[in-house]
Amino acid sequence: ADDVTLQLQWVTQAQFAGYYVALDKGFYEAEDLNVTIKPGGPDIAPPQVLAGGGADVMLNWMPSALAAREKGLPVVNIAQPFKTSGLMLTCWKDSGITSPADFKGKTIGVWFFGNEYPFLSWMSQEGISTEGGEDGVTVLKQGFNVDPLLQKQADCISTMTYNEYGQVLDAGVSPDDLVTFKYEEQGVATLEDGIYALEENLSDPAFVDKMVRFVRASMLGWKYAEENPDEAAMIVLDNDETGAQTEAHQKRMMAEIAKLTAGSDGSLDEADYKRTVATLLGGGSDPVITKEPEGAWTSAITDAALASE
Amino acid sequence: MNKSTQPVVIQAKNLDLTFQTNDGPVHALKDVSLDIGKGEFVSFIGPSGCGKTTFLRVMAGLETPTGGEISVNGMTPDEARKSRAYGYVFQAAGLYPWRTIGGNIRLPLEIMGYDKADQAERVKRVLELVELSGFEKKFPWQLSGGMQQRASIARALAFDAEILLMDEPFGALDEIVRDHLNEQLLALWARTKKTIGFVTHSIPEAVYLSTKIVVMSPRPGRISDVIDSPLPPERPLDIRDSPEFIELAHRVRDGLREGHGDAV
Amino acid sequence: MNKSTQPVVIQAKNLDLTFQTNDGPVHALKDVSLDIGKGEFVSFIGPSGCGKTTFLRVMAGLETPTGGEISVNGMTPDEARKSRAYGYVFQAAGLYPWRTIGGNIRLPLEIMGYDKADQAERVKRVLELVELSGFEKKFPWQLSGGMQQRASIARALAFDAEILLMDEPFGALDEIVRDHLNEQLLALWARTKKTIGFVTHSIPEAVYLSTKIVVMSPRPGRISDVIDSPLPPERPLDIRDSPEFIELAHRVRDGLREGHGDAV
Amino acid sequence: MSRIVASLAPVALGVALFVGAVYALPALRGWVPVLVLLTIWLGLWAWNARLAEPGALPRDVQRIVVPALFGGTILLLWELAVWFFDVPLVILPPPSMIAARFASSTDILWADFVQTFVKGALGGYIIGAAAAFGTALLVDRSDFLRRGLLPVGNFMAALPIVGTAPILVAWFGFDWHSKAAVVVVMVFFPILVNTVAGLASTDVMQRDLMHTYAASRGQSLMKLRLPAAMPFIFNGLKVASTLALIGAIVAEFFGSPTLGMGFRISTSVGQLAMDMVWAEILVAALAGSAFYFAVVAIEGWVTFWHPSQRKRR
Amino acid sequence: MRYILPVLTVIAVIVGIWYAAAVWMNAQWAYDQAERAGVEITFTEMAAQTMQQDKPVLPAPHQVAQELWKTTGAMVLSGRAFSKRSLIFHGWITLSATLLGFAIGSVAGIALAVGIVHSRVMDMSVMPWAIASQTIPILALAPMIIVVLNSVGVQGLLPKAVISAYLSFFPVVVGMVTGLRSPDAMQMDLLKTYSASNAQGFWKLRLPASMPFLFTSLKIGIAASLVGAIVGELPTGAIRGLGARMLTGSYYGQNIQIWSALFAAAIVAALLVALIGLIERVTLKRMGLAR
Ligand SMILES: Nc1ncnc2c1ncn2[C@@H]1O[C@H](COP(=O)(O)OP(=O)(O)OP(=O)(O)O)[C@@H](O)[C@H]1O
Ligand SMILES: Nc1ncnc2c1ncn2[C@@H]1O[C@H](COP(=O)(O)OP(=O)(O)OP(=O)(O)O)[C@@H](O)[C@H]1O
Ligand SMILES: Cc1ncc(C[n+]2csc(CCO)c2C)c(N)n1
Ligand SMILES: [Mg+2]
Ligand SMILES: [Mg+2]
Repeated sequence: ADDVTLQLQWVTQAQFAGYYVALDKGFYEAEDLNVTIKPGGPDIAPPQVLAGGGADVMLNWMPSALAAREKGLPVVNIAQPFKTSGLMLTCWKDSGITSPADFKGKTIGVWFFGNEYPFLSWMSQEGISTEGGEDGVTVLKQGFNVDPLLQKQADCISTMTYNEYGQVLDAGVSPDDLVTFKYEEQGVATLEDGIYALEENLSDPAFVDKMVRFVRASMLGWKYAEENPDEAAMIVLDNDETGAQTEAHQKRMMAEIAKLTAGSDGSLDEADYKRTVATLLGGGSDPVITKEPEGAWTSAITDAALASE
Repeated sequence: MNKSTQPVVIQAKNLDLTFQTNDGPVHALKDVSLDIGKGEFVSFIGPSGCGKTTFLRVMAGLETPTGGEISVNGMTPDEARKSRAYGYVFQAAGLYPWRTIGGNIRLPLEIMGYDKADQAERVKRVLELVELSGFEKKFPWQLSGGMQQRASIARALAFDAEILLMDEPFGALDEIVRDHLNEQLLALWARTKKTIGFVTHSIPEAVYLSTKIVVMSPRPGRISDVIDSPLPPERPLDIRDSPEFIELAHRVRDGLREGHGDAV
Repeated sequence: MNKSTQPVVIQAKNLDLTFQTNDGPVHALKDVSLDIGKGEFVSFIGPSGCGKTTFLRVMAGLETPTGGEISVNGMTPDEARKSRAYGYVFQAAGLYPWRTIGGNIRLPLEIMGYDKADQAERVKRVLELVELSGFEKKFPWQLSGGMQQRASIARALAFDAEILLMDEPFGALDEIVRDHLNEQLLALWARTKKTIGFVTHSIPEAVYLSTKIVVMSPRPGRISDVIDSPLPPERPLDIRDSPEFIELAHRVRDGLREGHGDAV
Repeated sequence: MSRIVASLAPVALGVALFVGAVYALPALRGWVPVLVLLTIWLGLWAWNARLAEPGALPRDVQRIVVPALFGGTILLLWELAVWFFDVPLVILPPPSMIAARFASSTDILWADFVQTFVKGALGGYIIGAAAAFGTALLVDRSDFLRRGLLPVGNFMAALPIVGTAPILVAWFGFDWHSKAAVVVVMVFFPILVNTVAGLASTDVMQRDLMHTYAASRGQSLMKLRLPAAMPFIFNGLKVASTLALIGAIVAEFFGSPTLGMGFRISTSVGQLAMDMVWAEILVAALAGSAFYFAVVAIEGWVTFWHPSQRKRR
Repeated sequence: MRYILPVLTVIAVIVGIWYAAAVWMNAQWAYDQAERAGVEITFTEMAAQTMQQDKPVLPAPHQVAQELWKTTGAMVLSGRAFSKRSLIFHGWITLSATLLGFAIGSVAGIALAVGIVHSRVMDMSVMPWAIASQTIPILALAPMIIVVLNSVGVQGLLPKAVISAYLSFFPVVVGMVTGLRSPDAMQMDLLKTYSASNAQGFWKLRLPASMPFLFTSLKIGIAASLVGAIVGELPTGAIRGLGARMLTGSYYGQNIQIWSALFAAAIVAALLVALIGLIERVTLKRMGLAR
C-alpha cells in the first residue's frame, strides 16, 4: 500500500469527519492507501509541515495557502471539499450593532495566523479603519475560545458556524441576544478547508495517482459523513486522543459541517476561487497577496478522481 | 567556692547545660558554680570542647542553662543583655563583610543610638587603641586575619559595656602582636575597671592577664580548679620570668593535665 | 648565608616573589637565600604576612618565584613535585568532607597508585601514629578541630615523601595536645630522617623542634636571621626550662621584635 | 593584530588540504557540504582556542572577541547550511535574511519591544519582585509561615506557564496587563524563595553579635539580614530576569492586541514570514541578555563584598 | 513532620481565598443567567450557583478536586487507568517525554560544564550564548524544532524530549560549573602536591565536591523539563499529554479541565523534585556530606 500523511489544520473534531470516516470505513484501504492523519493546532502551520516533509498533503484555508505561495512555497489546491464558508462574526445584540457600519468604535476579536485577511479586506470594503479609535475598530488577536465574548472583553468575536458559535450557545446565551455576520453573506467569503500538495510533487505521475485515489476516497468519506452525521461524529470521537471532546458537541458540529460540504464533489469551482483572490487582493493596507497567483490550483486530480468513478 | 572581695557581678550556681544533638545529648556544663567580682579579670582555660565558649555564652544570655541559676548584676543574663551590659568578642572575628572596618565598629553605636559625632569620635579612639588608624575605610577582607581580630576587639570596646567577654581573641595572632595586645588590654582594664571574662588556650597568657584563673575539664564540662593570682596589678612583660609567675604557670599546667586524661 | 654539613636538599638563591593584586603589587618575598640540608628540621617564624606560607609554597612548586633560583634535589620544585617528593600539611586541616578519615588518608595513596593491601596497611599505621585508630570510618565533621588537624598530618605521612612541609600544623590545638604532638613529631623525624620545613607562630615550639630556625620579617618578606640550634637531638619536654633553651628563645624573640617595626 | 592573522594560517591550510582531498577522491563528493562545514567549524574552533589562550590578547579584548567569534562561527555555519542543504525559507531563513528583515522593520520591532518588554515584562518583573520581596519580609517574621509557605510556594512555581497564561488572559484582558500578570506569577516564587533563604542565611555568630547588642528586629533586619541576603536575592532576580520576557511573549500567544513580540511571532508563523519570526527572536535574545547582564552588573555593585564578586590576583 | 501543620494552614488560607475569588469572579455569570431567566436571586443563591458552574471563570477548589479524582482515582477503580480520558494516561505521556528530555538535558549539561571547567575557550565562548539561548521564547521555537526534526525523520517522543532538554540543560550547566569550581585553593593545591593528573583531580575532587550543587540544579532542571515537555506537546498536534489537556481545555473553554491538568502537572513536578530530593539525601548521606 502507498503511504499518505495528511496534516490537519486544527485538533481532531468533526470539521475533519470525512477523512476519519474514510479511514475508519476502509475507503483508503480499498484504494490501497495507508493514510496517517496528523492533527494540528494553534501552533502548527500546515504549509511548514509540508515544506519540512512531515506530510504529503495538508488541509488549509486558501488565504493562508496563497500566502505560502507568495513566500516561495508553491502549494497547489488539488481538491476543495468545502463549498461554503463557515466563518462569521458573532456580536452581542446589546452592543447596538446591527450592521457592519456599527462596528466603528467597537472591539472585535479576530483570528490571525493568516486568517485575518478576509476580515481586513471586508473592513477596507466598508471603509472602516482597523487601527482603533472613534472611527475604527479595535482589533484583538483572539485566542482559541469564546471567553472574550462571554466576558465582554470584545463586542464581537470570530466564530465558525460549526464550532465556536455552538460554544457560545452552550454557555447559556440565547441566540436572541446575539447578532451574526456570515462572511458568505457579506460577499467576502474565502475558500476554507481545501486539500493542498506541493507543486513539485505533482510532476511525479506516481504521486498524482496516489492523490487521485486519496481524493476519491476522502470524498467518499465526506459523502458518507453527510449522510450519517451521528455515526461520523462518533467516529471522530473515537479518534480523539485528547479525550476532551464531547458527544453532543461533535454531533452538532457534524450537522453544521454537512451544510458546508454539501454541493461539493471535491472539485474547485473557479468562480469561488476568483472571488477569494479578489477579496484578498482588495485587502487593506498590508495585503496578504500582492499579485494574481498562477497555478495555485489544479483540476487534474479531481477530474481523474471523478472520471474513474 | 571561691569568694572575691569586690561586689559580685556575675554569680553562677550549679549551672548545668545539656545540648540535644542527633548523636544524643552532650553534657557541656555540669554543676558549674562561680562568682565574679566587679572589676575582676577572669581567664578560662581548658582543653578543647570543655565548655569554655558555652559558659561565656551562658553569661551573655546567648545560651539558656538547662539547670542551676545565674545572675548578672542581680538580673538574669537576658535582662542584662537587654540593658546592653556586654561587649562580646567571638572566637573568630565575625566582621560583616559589607561594612568597612569603621562601619563595623560603628555598628553597635548605631544600634544603641549614639549620636553621629560621638560615633565618629569613638571609632577614631578605638581604632587608635588597636593600632588600626588609617584602615577605617578598608573592608574586612582587605585585611589580614590578625588585623580583623583587632578590629573585632575594637568593636567590642567602642561602647560602654560594663562586662567584656572575650573568646580566644588572640588565638590567631603571632606572639609579638599578642604580647603587645596583652599589654594594651591590661592597661585598658586598669583604666576602665571593666569586668572581663577571657577564654584562652595559652597558659602564659592566662597567668599574665588574670586576677583569677578558672581551669576547666571536659566530658562533662566542669570547673576543676579556680586559682586566685598573687601577682600585683602592675605587670610589666618580664614578670613572666619571675618565679611566682612560673610557679603559677606550673599549677595551671598541672590542673590542665589532670583534666585531660584520655583526650590525648 | 648559612651552610649546613649534610648534603643540601633545598637550595634557594635570591628568591623574589611579587603578587599582582587589584590593590597593586605585593612584595611577598625579597632576596631570600637559604640552604636546607638533608634530614634537617627547619622552622620558619615571623609576623603574620611576612611570607612564610609563600616561601613554603615556592619550595613545593605551588608558586613560581618572579626572580632568583630554587632547586630541590637538584631539580626544579616542579619536577620534584612531579616525582612526588613532598608531603604538605596546610594551615587548615583541609580534609575532603565526603571522604572518611581513612578515605582522606588513602587519597594520596590512590593517586600515587599504591596497591590495595599496602594502602590499608599504611592507613592503619599512620592512624596509630597520630592516635586516631578507631576513627577511620568517621567523617571529618564528626571530629574535633584538633583531631582533624592530626588526620591531615597523618595524610601527609602516609606516603614516602622525602620532604615534609608543614604550615602551622598545630596552630589550632591547645597547649597540652600541642606538647604531645611536638614530642611525637620529633620522634617521627628522628626515626625517618625526613627533611622538614615547619611554619609556626610559637617561639617555644620553634626552639623545641628545630635544628635551624629561620626568622623572617615583612614588607617585603625577607629572612632577617638564621639560627642554628645548639640543642642536642634528644629533647625531653623539660629541656624547655634549660638555660640554653631560654637563651635561644630570647634570641628568636629579639630577632622577631626587630623585624616587627611598624607592624605593631 | 598580526598574531590573529598568523593564527589563521593553519585554518587556511586545513581548507586547502581538504579541497585538494575532495578533488583527488571523487567518492568523497557526496559528503562535501558536511565535510566543508565540519572543516570550517574545526578550523574556526582551533583559531578561537588560540585566541583564548592566556596572554594571546588583552583580557578585556579576549572577553569580547572569543564569544563573538564563537557566535560568528555558528551564524556562518547556519548561513552555509541553509545554502548547501537548500533548506526551505519557510522553515529556516539564513541569518543574512534575518538581519535584512531586522534592519528594514525596526519601527515594527521597536513598537513590539515597547509593548512586550517595557510594559509587559518589565512592568510585571517590577511588580512581581516587589510583591515577592514584601511577602518574604512578612513570611520572615514567622517561622511557622516560612515553613508553611515555602513548600507551597515551590509547588506553585511548578505550575506551567502554558496553563496559567490563558487563565490570566481571561482575567486581565488582552492588553499588556495580562502579560504583566503572567510575568508576576512567574517571577514571584523564585524571588520569594531566594529572599526567604537569604534572610535565613546569616551565620550564628553574626546573629549572636546582634543579640549581644540587644538589637531590635528591625535593626537586625536592616543591618544584618538584608545585606547578607543580597547575594541570594540577586540569584532570584537573575533567574527571574530570563523568565520575565519569555512569560510576556508566551502570554501573547493566548490573546493580545495587534501588537507585541508574541503577537508578531505567532501571526508571522501563520504567514510563513519566518524572517520576521527570527527578527523578533533576535530582539528577544538581545533584550533578554541585556536585561540579565544589567541585573548582573547591579549585583556586582551591590554585593561587591561577597567572595564570588571579589577578584584577587 | 514539623512542616505538616504550617503547610496545611497555608493551604487552608489559600483555599479560603480561592473560594472567595471564585464567588467574586463567577458572580457576573450567575447574575446574567438569572437575568436572562428573568428571576431575582439572593446573594446566597448566587454564591451557591458560583460553586457549580459548568464553565466557570474560576472553578471552585472542590470542582478541580472532583475533576482530578474523576480522571485519576475513579478511572483506576473502574479499571480504565489508561483510557484517553484518564489523566494518568496523559500524565504518563508527558512524564515519559520529561524523563527522556531530562536525561538528555542533564547529561548534555554536565558534559558542557565539564568542558567549560576544563577548557578555557569553552568557558569564554559558551557561557554568554548559553545565557542568550535561555532568553529565547521556547514556545516560538518549539514548532520549528518539531518541523525541522520531522523533516529529518525524527518523530514521536524525541522532538518533545529535545525541547524539554533545551529547558533543563541550562540550570544543570550553571549549577555544575559552580559545583566543579567549588573546591577551594587549598583542596586543589593538595592534589598538586601529589602531582595528581587532571582526570584524578576530576574524579577525586571536583566531581564529589560538585554533588550538592548538582542535585540542587537537577531539581530545578527536572521542573523545567516538565514545562518543556508540556510546551513541546502543543505543536506536535496536542494529541496526548497534559499539555494537550490544557490546550483543548482552553480551546473549548473548559476551565475546570485546564485547572485539573495544571494541578496534575504541578503534582507530577513536585513528585519528581521530591524523588530527586530523596536520591540527594541518600547520596549525600553516604558521602558524609549530609549530617
Ligand atoms: N550548639 C551546640 N549544639 C550541640 N553541641 C554543642 C553546641 N555548642 C557546643 N556543643 C558541644 O558542647 C561541648 C562544649 O563546647 P564549647 O564550644 O563550649 O567548647 P570550648 O571549650 O569552647 O572548646 P574550644 O576550645 O574548641 O573552643 C563540645 O563538646 C561541643 O561539641
Ligand atoms: N595569592 C595571593 N595573592 C596576592 N597576595 C598574596 C597571595 N598570597 C599571599 N599574598 C600576600 O603575600 C604576603 C605574604 O603572605 P603569606 O601567606 O606568605 O604570609 P604568612 O607569613 O604565611 O602569614 P600568616 O602567618 O598570616 O599565615 C601577604 O601580604 C599576603 O597578603
Ligand atoms: C492559530 C490559528 N487560528 C486560526 C486558525 C484557523 N482555523 C482553521 S480551522 C479552525 C477551527 C475552527 O473551529 C480555525 C480557527 C488556525 N488554523 N490557527
Ligand atoms: Mg570555644
Ligand atoms: Mg601562612
